Amino acid sequence: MTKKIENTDVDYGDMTGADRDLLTAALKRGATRREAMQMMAATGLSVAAAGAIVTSAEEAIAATPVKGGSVKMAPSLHGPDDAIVPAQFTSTVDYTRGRCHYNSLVQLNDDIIPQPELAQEFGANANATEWTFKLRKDVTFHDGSKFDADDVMYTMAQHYGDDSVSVVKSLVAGVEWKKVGQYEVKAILESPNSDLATLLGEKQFKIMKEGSAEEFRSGGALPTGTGPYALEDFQPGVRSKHVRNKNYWRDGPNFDEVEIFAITDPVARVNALLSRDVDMVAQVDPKAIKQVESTDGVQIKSNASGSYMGMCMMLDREPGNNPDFVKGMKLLHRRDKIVKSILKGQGTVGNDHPINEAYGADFCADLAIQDYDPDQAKHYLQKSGVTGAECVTAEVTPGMTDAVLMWQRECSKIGFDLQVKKVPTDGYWGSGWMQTPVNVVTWNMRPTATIMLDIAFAPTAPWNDTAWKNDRFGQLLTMAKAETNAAKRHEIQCEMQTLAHEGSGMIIPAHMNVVDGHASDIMGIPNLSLGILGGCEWPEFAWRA
Amino acid sequence: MQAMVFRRILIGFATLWVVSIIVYFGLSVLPGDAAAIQLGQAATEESLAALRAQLGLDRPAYVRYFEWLGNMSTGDLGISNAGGATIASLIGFRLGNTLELGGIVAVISVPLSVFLGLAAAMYPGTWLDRALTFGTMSLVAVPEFLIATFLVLIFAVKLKWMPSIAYMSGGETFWEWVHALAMPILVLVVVVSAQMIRMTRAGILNVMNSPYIEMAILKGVPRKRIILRHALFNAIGPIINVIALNLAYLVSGVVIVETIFAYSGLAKLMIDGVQTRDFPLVQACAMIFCGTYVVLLLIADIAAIMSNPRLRNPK
Amino acid sequence: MALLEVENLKIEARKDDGTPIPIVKGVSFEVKAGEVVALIGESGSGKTTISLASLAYTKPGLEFCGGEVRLHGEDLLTMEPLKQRDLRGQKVAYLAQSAAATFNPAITIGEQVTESAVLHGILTQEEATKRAEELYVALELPDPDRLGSRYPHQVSGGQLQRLMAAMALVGKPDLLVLDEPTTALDVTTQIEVLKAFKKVIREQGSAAIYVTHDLAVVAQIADHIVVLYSGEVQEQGPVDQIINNPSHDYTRRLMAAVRPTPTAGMSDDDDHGHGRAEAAIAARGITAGYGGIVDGEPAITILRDINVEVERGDVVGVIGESGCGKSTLARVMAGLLPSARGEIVLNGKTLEPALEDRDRDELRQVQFVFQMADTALNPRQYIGDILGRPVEFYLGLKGEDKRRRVLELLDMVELPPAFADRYPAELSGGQKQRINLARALAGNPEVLLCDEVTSALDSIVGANVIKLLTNLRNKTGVSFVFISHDLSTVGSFADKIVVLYAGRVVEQGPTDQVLSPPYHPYTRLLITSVPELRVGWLEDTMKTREAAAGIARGVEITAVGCPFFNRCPIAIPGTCQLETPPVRMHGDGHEIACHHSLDEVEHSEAETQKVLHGYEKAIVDDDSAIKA
Amino acid sequence: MSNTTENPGAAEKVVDEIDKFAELPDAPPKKTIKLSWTGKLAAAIVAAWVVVAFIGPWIAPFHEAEFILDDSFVPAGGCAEMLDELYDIEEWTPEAITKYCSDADVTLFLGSDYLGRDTFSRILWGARTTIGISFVATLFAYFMGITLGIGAAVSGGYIDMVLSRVNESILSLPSIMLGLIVVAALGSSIPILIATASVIYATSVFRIARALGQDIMVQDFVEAAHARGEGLWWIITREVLPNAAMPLLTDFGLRLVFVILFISSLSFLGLGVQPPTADWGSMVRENMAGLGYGSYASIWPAIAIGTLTISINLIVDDISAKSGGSLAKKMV
Repeated sequence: MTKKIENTDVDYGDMTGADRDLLTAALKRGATRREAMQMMAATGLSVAAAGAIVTSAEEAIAATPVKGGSVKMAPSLHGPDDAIVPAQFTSTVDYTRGRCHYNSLVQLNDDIIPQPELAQEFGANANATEWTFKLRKDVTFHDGSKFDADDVMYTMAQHYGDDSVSVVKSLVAGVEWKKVGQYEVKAILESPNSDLATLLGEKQFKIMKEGSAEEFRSGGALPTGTGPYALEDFQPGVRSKHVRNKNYWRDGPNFDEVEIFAITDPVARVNALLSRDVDMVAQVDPKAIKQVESTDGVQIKSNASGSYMGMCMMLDREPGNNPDFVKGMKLLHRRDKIVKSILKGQGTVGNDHPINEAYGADFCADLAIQDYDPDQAKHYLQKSGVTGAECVTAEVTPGMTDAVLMWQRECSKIGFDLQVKKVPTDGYWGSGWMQTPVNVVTWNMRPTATIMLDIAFAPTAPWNDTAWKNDRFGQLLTMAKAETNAAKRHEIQCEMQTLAHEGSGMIIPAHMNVVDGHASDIMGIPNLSLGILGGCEWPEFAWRA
Repeated sequence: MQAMVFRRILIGFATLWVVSIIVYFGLSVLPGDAAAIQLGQAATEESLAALRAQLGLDRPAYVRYFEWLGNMSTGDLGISNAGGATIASLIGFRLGNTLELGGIVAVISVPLSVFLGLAAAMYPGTWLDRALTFGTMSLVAVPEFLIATFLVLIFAVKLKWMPSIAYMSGGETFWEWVHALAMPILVLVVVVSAQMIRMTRAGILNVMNSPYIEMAILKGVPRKRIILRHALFNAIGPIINVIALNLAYLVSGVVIVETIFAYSGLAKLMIDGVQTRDFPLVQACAMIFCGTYVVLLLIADIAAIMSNPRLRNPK
Repeated sequence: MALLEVENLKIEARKDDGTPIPIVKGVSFEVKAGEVVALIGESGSGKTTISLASLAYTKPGLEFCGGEVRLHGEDLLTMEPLKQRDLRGQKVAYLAQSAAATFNPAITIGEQVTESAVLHGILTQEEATKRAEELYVALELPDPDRLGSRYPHQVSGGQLQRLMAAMALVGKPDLLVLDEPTTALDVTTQIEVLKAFKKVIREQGSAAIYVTHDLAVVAQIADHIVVLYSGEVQEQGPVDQIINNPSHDYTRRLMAAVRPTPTAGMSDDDDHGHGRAEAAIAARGITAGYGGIVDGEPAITILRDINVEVERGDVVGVIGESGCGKSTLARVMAGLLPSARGEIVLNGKTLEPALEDRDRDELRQVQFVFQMADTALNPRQYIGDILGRPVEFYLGLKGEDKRRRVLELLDMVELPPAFADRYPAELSGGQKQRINLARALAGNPEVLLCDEVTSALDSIVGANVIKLLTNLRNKTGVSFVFISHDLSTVGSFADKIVVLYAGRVVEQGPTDQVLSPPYHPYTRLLITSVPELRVGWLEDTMKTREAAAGIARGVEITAVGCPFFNRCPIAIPGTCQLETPPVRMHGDGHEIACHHSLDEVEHSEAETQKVLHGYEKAIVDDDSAIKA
Repeated sequence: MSNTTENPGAAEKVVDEIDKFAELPDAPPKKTIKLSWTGKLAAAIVAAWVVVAFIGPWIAPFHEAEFILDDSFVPAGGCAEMLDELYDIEEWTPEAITKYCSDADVTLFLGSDYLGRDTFSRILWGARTTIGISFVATLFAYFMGITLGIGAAVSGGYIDMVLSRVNESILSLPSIMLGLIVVAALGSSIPILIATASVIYATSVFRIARALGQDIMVQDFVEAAHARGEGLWWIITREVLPNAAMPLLTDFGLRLVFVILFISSLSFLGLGVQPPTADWGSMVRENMAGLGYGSYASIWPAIAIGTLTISINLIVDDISAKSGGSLAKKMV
């Protein structure tokens, strides 16, 4: 697919969008020129060509942001349940709006390393049981009031207590917050956690003004934040409009105005981008990628991420309690074809554990990819004595159903009867997932491999979605949380990933890229993989050329 | 006549009440409640229980139904289970949107369809009639979303004449507003008119068999007057009825158009409400839809009574 | 040159495969200015089709395929459509059979009456309205000033029929086409409508084509008669010649079917040997109506305190105008409408009021024959099934036995066995009525309740059905309750006549006695209204009857007093409208309900005659004035 | 029998004598249903689709769920050598098709869909699903609607009132909304789709059947049956239903079209027939993304829907809409 990108000075040559973004991401992450050149070579380019590309990419990144203009962004989902209190954020529209309106203590860069935001300095003690956050003193809320530790204490308190409706309650369950001074707070942990700062980069931990949640819930004004844009209009399920915060505590955002409104229908969303009625859209349907790529003035932004689709076989009941059945099923996935046909290349092959390259150093690259071997599968399935099963599926992520159907076809080729029962997504999480013997799941990427494994694979995790209870895995996880030595951590991670790959009932055929679309004149969208359009970090950093 | 109208109004209220029961208990059999849906994948038992308590979902369905019925009768629509906004605030804006879109479509399509329907009936069997008959039949027989998508591809994506979504930031001038809504208006006018043209034509032709039409021909009455004076006045009841049904559809049935054009209307809101198990919201929307239907048909009935001298002036 | 010349007119329908079916097969006749030409024939003779040709119009599905229709020498059939349109309503005007259907229910009468003249630019709206009001007066319509602003449903059928004449005449057409304009009316109403037509036609000096199947009517109004059969002219000539000296067989047959004037002695009054002692069915003190019943009084009372006995093997004729409750009486007897008070006795046994409560054998014994065979036979069942069902239902016959009985029934009503495999739509009106009768006879009933079974039929067909009924009565010994508004039919057939007026029996008794004086005033009105096949009858009758009874008034049902009060020429003000008249006996079983003694009634008749003679003179003067 | 009066006797004599003047039939024989040429064409199209619905899976080159090519939206004429041996073609230009597919084993007559399945095969398979579901749903809708509607018309009173109110209530709610609720509650399987569509459309049938029933119930032949002492069952099945059949049949055609469109609309919202089962409505929907760059993958099933529904409409129009037209043509 040859396509020249007109609106930038970068000549990427014959590169796919994914490669292009990988390169840019690598460079932004601080990869050396040599490393970047190696990456290029790996995609089959000559050294000379690669050199030229890397040079122009570097230049593009160095380009100075332009201030001004307005931008319209369309995520995929909204509704009357759109939240403005961060603890209740559940969707990308909430996250994006939150990024406009609030700040966090820390922000995550493209490599998922926590950086100072409202916390000027932060750090943990040696065994990672106590974290200290020193706050900025020059920050004001949109209403002009001063930001200090009380606001942090208030915000954190939202995640505790029986009546808390926070959706990330469990992530910070063992953490106690203490105000140390007007501009300093401490987090005291029950068990060590070297990733706490990274964790606080999650979108639900945005800081709001003391007392504003109660005021809002009792029918008062919207909660106030310190973010780059002030909220001008917010109508749940309709739109929100944000205008530049002139008193922002740092250099500040580039757009004068940001409008966010969801377009639920995927075709309509892409059409809106194509007709330039919006500047950015989240989650481009894989089917439509070709169409966007072949249209002038718009482009795809694809970031490799650790998000995955999975088929869960519950190990605590029939037929998942039969190891041969599980083994056989894992052998029936043409992972490369799922990536190519269903995800249209916008993804990476999965290896039945939730970690991939996107997690950086924690990924265990040595572990061989699960084979596609129908003969072996047939052998194991016959051995198991199981002749049929029913998979309850929902389109929890684009392509999920198609992947299950491909699985079904492979099963039928070797004479195994896999029934597929598709249910609507809205009731699925309560009635399908973790309830039925064989079901499907999708997880978004988490900030660290440890967090990801902790949420969905720990023996004690409430969301251990194949009921896989491995004590060794649990011990390793505790070790990993406390471990600060990178090499040792990698070793532990590798063992955990191997255990999950071999033992859990989870089939992860593929990880999905985050695939969004935007007008080609929108520059500077970060490459953080934790969510759409650079982990929803674009509002403060993107600009219109 | 008053008695007839009064009876119709009573029947309307009965219908509304039955709808409220059907919808309320229909929803209560759905898997997952508002809390479970809101928390989704992130649900734990404690967080579910907390949210349920906050939303008042821990009480039995019938208790909540009667509570709702009581509040409803005082005009209090309640509070959304999802997000916590008042239903009135959620609905108000969208109802306005829906009525704006429906209103402008009605203003265009009703006169247009009646005119074309009458024209087709006036010249039956001519090319005009055949073209209208076949054209409207084809439009009626093709899924709405296909018509919408085609028109978007042509007018928005290729020609870029009109926006592909009906999005308004607020503060538009009238023409900006019309421009922003051009696509949904176009699609709805096409869809709704096709139906109404057909029914107008059929309604007229239906009375064209009557001896009094033959008498009019034998009196040398010109065709225009036969249609407009002799036939239309007798067919007006069914025609108004079809118009009323289509107007009701414009309020409640345009979910596909709202989806395609990302237009914040009531139908889409109700769908979202079902998906988030937001019972008070769905209930309120259902009441509005049913109420619209009942009121429009009541108006159609009254119009039919008024247009019928037999009912208007009893012997 | 005649006003209208029809020459070798041919009209065809087309079958599905395109083969033509000739409907009118080369008809020629002419209408001179000021002349009334009657087209007479049965349904299917093409008479309406021919009459419409004079408006250059055919019913959909028919087409002109030969001949000429010239008005003032100009061929209408080849005229441009726009000129044809100008012709209609302006030069040629049409009066349809059923005014109730041909008046547009949504438009005021005034607008409809004046529409044509205004549209054709003959008159301005004011002139047209004025002329319409003049016509209302001429047609003796009530309340002419305000009639125009009323809607068709607000006036009676007879008035509508006259309004139709106003509608036709308002544009002063050269030619009027009247298509069976009185067929759907009661005899009493027919007279006044006929009279009005005749008067205005003469006044306006228009020529007219009068389409009908009723020779007696023709004799009153036409100058010239064209007899049609199957789209061909059988005979034509001046009215005297055709009436008094018919030369063609078919014409004679038409004449034979004309209802005779009801007179004493017209019925066959021999004893049929069935014994007269016991009543087969009797109605005792019946009060019935519609709506909820409170204390034996329905919300809307139709019948009040009716006592009628039908003796075994007898035919009891029930007559009266529409709305008098004749059909209701039959429905009460059949149990279709449970009575509010009183009882129905069958062979000495009191029946339950509602048929749901009667047992199958009781139902079998009383059979109801509906008026319209068209609607009374299920169009989706074979004749064999229509007849077979009651055979099976009542007699329990199945298979071959059932089939045999069905064929027997067909034979009984003089239809060929092959009809068992036909659908009702494939039968003619008379044949359908025979099937209707056969179905009622299927279960060997005791009593047949015949509701206006000949009213919807042409005169010839009707006469044949009556003949069939007579035969059946003799063969089967079934008792008949024969309901009709037509006294001559009843008189020729019934052993006993019951005259109903406004839900009460005003007179009943053996046919001969009822048809001979003393008459109840209402009976007299009915008798004199039956047209006679004689030129000049209409004028004669009008002279005698005009003062005798206010015939323009409709039937009004009253709770107290004599219901006929407002139409009765000998009403006693202060008594008749307040007190229920006593029943006076006159000989064997002849009852008359009247405040006058029977002598008074007879005497008053003589008186009226006298009064009438004076009136007659006035009419004659009036007529000569018009002629002058 | 002795006849003393003159006239009836005379009549009898004359009738006997003149046989040639038989009673004339009332009117020209009733016309049977006759289709115009458009109606005949439409009937042929409907018949063809019905045949396809029966034999589609056998004549289709591939299984509806077979992934033939890796490339989505391959234009008509694209090919695959063998199922798993795939070409790696960058763009399916006409040249590429000529080059690769001139002697290929397997040609995709109408191209591939968004997952690289054979559109042609899916249309053939989909005929069964689409027509089958709609037909069965309409049939059930008729069964329910007629039973309840005629039942209400015949029983009247309290039963009629309750049935009518409930019916009106369902009718007053948008059908998509009802479909959504039911499908959300019970999932989207074919039986549930059929049940949902039939309940929703039974409401309209109820109205029609009730009105027809009320009309027919006051007809004389029904009263005749009633007077004979027939039970309700006989009256409904033998007297009322056969006479309601024709208007109901024409309405059946229209209702079938509505059901097809309804199920397509549900598919549009992702609630209709579930993959991999091919259904025309879902096929239009799932391939819509291809429209933007000239793929016909969603046009073909749309044409299939259109030809079927328009044809049914044409037939219905041909049968019923003639009323009034003939007299109207006489207007000047």
